[in-house]
Amino acid sequence: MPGPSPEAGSPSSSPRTTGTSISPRRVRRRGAVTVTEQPPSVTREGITIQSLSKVYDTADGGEVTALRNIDLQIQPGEFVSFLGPSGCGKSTLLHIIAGLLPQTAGTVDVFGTPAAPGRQDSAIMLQTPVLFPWRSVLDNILLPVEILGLDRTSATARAHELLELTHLTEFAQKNVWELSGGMRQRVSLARALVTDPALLLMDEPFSALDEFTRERLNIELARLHEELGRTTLFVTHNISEAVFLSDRVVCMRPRPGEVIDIIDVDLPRPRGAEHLASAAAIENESLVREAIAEYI
Amino acid sequence: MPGPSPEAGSPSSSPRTTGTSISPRRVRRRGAVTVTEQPPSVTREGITIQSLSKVYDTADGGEVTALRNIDLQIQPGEFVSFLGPSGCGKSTLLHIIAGLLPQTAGTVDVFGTPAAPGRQDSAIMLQTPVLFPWRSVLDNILLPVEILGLDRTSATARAHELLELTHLTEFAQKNVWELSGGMRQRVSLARALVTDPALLLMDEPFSALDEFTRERLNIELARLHEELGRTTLFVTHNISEAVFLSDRVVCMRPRPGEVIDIIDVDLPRPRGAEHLASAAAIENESLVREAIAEYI
Amino acid sequence: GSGGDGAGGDDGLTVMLSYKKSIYWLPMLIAEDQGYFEDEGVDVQFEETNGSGFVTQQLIAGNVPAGWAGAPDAAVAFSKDDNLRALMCNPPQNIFRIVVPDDSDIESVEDLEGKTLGIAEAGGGEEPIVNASLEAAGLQRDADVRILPIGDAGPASLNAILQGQVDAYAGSYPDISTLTADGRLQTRDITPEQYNAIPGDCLVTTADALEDDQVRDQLVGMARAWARGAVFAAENPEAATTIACRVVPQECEDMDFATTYVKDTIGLSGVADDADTPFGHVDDSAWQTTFEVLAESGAITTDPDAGTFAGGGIAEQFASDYWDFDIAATREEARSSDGN
Amino acid sequence: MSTSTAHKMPPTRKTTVTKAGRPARRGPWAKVWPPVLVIVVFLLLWELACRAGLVNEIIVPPPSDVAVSFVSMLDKAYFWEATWVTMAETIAGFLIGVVLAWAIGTALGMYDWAKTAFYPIVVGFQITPRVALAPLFLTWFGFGLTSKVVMAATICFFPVLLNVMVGMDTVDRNARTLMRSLGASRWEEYRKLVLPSSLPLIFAGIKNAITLALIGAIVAEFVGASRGMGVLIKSLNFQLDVAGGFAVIVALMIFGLILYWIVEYIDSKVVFWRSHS
Amino acid sequence: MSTSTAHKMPPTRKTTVTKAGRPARRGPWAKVWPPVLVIVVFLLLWELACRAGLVNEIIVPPPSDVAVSFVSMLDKAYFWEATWVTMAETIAGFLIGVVLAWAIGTALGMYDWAKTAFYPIVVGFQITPRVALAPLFLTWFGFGLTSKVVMAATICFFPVLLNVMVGMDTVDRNARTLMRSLGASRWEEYRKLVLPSSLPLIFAGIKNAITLALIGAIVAEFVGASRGMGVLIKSLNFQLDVAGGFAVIVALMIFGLILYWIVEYIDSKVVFWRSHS
Ligand SMILES: Nc1ncnc2c1ncn2[C@@H]1O[C@H](COP(=O)(O)OP(=O)(O)OP(=O)(O)O)[C@@H](O)[C@H]1O
Ligand SMILES: Nc1ncnc2c1ncn2[C@@H]1O[C@H](COP(=O)(O)OP(=O)(O)OP(=O)(O)O)[C@@H](O)[C@H]1O
Ligand SMILES: [Mg+2]
Ligand SMILES: [Mg+2]
Repeated sequence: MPGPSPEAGSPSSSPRTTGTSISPRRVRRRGAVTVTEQPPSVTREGITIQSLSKVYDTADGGEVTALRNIDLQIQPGEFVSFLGPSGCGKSTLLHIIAGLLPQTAGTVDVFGTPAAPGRQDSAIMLQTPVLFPWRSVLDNILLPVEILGLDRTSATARAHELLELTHLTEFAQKNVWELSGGMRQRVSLARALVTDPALLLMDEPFSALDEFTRERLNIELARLHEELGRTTLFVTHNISEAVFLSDRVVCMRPRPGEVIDIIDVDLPRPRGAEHLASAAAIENESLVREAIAEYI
Repeated sequence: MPGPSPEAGSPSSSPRTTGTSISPRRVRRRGAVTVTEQPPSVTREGITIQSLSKVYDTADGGEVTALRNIDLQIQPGEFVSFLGPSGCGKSTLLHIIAGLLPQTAGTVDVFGTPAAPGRQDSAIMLQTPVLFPWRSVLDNILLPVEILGLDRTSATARAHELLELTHLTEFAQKNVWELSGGMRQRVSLARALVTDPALLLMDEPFSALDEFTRERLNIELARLHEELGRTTLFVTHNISEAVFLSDRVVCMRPRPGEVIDIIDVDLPRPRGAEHLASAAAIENESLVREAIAEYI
Repeated sequence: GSGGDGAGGDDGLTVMLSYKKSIYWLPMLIAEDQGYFEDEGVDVQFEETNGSGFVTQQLIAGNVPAGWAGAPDAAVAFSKDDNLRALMCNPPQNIFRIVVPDDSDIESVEDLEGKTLGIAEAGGGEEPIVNASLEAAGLQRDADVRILPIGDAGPASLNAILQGQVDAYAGSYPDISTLTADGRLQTRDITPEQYNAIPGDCLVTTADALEDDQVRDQLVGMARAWARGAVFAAENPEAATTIACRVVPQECEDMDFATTYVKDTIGLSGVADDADTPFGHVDDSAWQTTFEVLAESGAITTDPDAGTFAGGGIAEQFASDYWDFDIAATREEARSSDGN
Repeated sequence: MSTSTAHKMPPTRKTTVTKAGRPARRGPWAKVWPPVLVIVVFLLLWELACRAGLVNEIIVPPPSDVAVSFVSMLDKAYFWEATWVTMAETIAGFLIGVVLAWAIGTALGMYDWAKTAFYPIVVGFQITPRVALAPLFLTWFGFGLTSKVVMAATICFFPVLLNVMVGMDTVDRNARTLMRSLGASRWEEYRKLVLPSSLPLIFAGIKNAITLALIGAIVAEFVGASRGMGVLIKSLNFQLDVAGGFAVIVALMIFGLILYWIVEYIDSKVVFWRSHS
Repeated sequence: MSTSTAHKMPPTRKTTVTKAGRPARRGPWAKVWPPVLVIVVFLLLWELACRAGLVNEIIVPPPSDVAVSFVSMLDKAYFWEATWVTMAETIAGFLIGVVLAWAIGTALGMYDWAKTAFYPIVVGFQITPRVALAPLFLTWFGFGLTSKVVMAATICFFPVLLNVMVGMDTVDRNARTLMRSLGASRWEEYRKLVLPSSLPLIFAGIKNAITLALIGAIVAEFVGASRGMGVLIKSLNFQLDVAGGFAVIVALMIFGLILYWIVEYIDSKVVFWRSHS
């Protein structure tokens, strides 16, 4: 496959500098393509979504427009959150970017190729954690490793690190039906992270977690992001989480699913616990809240 | 069945006065039985949990203590939230109170009878929304009505009210696989509410919802609670939500699951949007946060 | 319900057949078609089965008053229950044959040593005769001669014979007529002479049933009508064929086959050659042979008395009771019939 | 084409990934012509093999002969009578077997004591070759249609029973918990949860059953009957009318397929949520 | 007892609700004695019916006679030879049928074009009564074991095929999406998701298959064989040794049950997650 090398999203090409620029930029662009400084030819490096629409045929013969005319340009290494009310098409968008759903119109290019499932350099964490009951927790985490044919020994070490990160070390050999809801979600998170993907698509990864675990994992995720420079698309309902983690927050509204606003977050990187409830963060949060509230 | 009449949890017998008492009480009791003013004989009216333990046998022959020595007294009409890290036994506790899991030791009395499943006067909303794909959204909501043999016409009217409340009116006749994750959760919520149960057990009912929908539903739930005086046990990871809704917040810690603290919330009732980010609420929230943080 | 305890009376008579309605039962087909049973005032209900075993079991169980069963099966049944009685046989001669292809160098059963003998069915009526023939020839089953069930007449058995998978074949005469009908195969009969007397299917009832005059009268009436059918067929085979093909059209897809089948059936009935002996009559000695054959082949382990079963005057008396009709009139009727 | 141009296709292009790998609907003919094609090719090869003498004609007649026999048979009253008999046996046996299996399977799946006590007996009964019990059947059910109906019913009983039981086993645990929390009686739980969610499996059992019922009826006719398509096949074979025998078999296939597709159609209509569970 | 006292039981009492309605484990005997009891009662009633003359001995012999025959048969070499033959046919047919059904079912379930083109043919083949094709089988596979093995294999083929296909249909959609997102090839998706999640159904098919294989072998022996338990039953029936015939049937049941329980045991070990899915 002539796909991009895994380094496509490496820190060197990361535009994180935008986020860490000292002068706070608060450009609000309504439902428009994010114009970047780079010429169009370079867009091959990131994710380019153009006039994307998705219409579901419903069982009663009708149609539901889940996404309408989405234009979006995501730089490699960027962390972008998607916020919006339930049913506004966030999961649908992530599925389309992952190549798991066909769009109705428009194009989606990921690292220079049209969206397609099974990219070695990407991983998606679905909204409901799908775990296989015939596999132990550890083996569930190692599933992508087996399928991508990666080295199992080093992957196992990595899986154990992730188990520790998600506080599941003692559950490595347990059956999945012995886990609580939040634990399952964490296993699913570990599975998405185990292959070190350059593109990470996460659909409400922390919704079943308590505030403290969530905060800890947020901090870890920020750290990992800054270390590894993965392009990350992150669906969440938690505004502070979105602000804390993201370079940009995409706000959406439902029926039809449209981008109503894109907020550039002006928190410096690297981010740590001290940014969690910082004045800057709270200011950003209220900006986001405002943007969304306008449409509700 | 010689169970209590549905009026057992009616506002007249509600001790909500405790919550609305003017002098703020902040009695912190560590892992202890909540001693109430009422003599023990009256405990038949509420929920009495005594020395409750739950040990799961694991598949590898070991044991997991999910709950240890829980003592709790919940007054009829009280709104109690359960907070605690993932895996601390919240779902287990709710299942036991609903009579869906056998305890290993201790007793649970609900309105004067030992916990048992299928009480007409109670409803549980599980952590994962279980919807039947062969039923439309509306018919899923009406399932409890059918099983309890209630009047379908008036129940349908009620179901439509709930659909409106959960912003799902236009989805009444849709198939469940056409819903987003958050929509499914809302259907599950509507189903739990449709029979107007005196005891409501809810396991993270709003985890998949955006902040605005969540807030709106929180306000609605508070209003309904104040109108109908249902005894409500509410699992959540959201501290502000817990504070806003509850008379008391039970904080738990994991492995083994134990009650570490019970916080009386001193927000006045009736509660509305104005209490959401009020100083009093924030003060209460930090109390809860403190209580939990101590154990993490 | 059971097979019906139609012990005569107003309910009519239930009689079991060991084989489906077919040209094999030609006299019965004709009697039915020509209304002979009504003439005799018997209301008979024939129950078709697929094997003599079914018939003898039901007889012993007392579920039916009478039935037609192959002579070997009937004899075995008698060895289990000496209450059974055989009254007449259709046909009264051996229906089982051992044959070899015309060009085979096998001349007799003795020559089968080291060869393979195909039979129609394991546990079928030909087996006792095969066993006894081998025994008489001093051959041991399996050790000296391989016995291979290849089915009754049909593509598989024809192919097996033509391909030389078996060197000889034992089956009933309809099997042989079928296999030879289209001329691809010509056969030579090597059945030892002494077994020709073994009868085909016999009308078996119980001593108890015979005590009941009403049942006995019905049986006599049935036998008379049956015998009239046999006489009719022997007199006018063409009309008999027409009648048979009307009753069982599926056996007349190939008219050559049907004609041969009818011809062989009439030939075995013995009516054409000898009008003095009642149709269906079997000698005591024939029964003696039957029992011996069965004892030799191991199917009978006790020592039943053939005389009690089929002799002792019962069969004689029965024969004289039904063979009293106007044979000439029946023949005349047959001659003038075109079968329609 | 170079990779670089491949990556720069005009923005109006649509990806053509199909949902869950299912092909787009292409009208009813798309489902009809492939099997027809396969069958036609198969028949052609068969015909050629016969003409070339590769296949022994005594055993396998050429399809053209079978077709001729088949057409001429359609005129015969005995053919339609046999068809009627066999179909009546099959359908009656099928209905009885399925209803019994459903009822008993449900009872065994619902009550553990019933399963413990009776399941081994049911299996034992299934294991017992029905053909060997033919004398019993004859005694109990007479010589007519009934014994064949019983044979057909008993042979199609077990697959349905087994699938009914497995279906009850594979019901989602959370859904069961929900029903228990609502205080649903066993019967309500069965009707509103277990039955619908095991319908795909039950239908698999039923589809098995319709084919087995036909086989059972034919076997019963082979073992002992005077009427029906089994008897017809036997007597045509007996006359070495091989083409005729095959023609009846073809007729059997056609009628069997019709019954099968009826069941399949009902399945697809009833379990409308299948691909979304 | 009045309700008021019932509500005031001492606090040490434990509720005895069982998990998901399953009974507590009571040792292996709890699974053994109920069927044994049922069988014993059944045999007693049967014996009594025979003694009282309600059932005729020539059709149904009393169990005591069958037991005597059975015991005396255990000494006979011919009995063991027949058993060996039939079991060999059954097991060989079973294995061939299951493996083929699995392979073909998987192919049909995986490739829609294969299903469209070949499924009607498979159903048509299943519908065709194998007994009617016996002449074909005998010609192609000879008069020995092989033709019986083929008969057993073809009759146990379809239930497995059908359950394999339904199993593939009922795989969780989200899980499929996950596998697709990982870029699993069809084969990997099959091996790591579809196969395990359809195992409960496949095993139901296999359990069907083992019983049908035995039936198929016996039917084939009835139609034309020189050795095996079917032949033994037939020749004992010819001798009107009904008790002997039943003894062989009992032996068949026992061997069949053993095979069945082996499959069931493997099922329970392999699909350890069954009650938790
Ligand atoms: N069936 C089971 N077998 C064994 N252990 C179990 C089982 N169910 C739950 N547990 C264990 O019991 C503990 C409590 O689980 P529970 O589901 O009650 O947690 P929870 O508080 O609801 O967590 P979450 O917030 O993640 O939903 C966990 O450690 C879990 O691993
Ligand atoms: N298979 C489907 N068929 C028809 N409509 C669908 C289907 N899947 C989703 N939809 C509709 O598309 C819209 C967007 O759904 P989606 O799951 O993307 O929402 P979401 O933003 O992820 O919501 P949530 O936050 O609740 O998960 C919804 O209105 C939903 O009803
Ligand atoms: Mg979603
Ligand atoms: Mg939980």
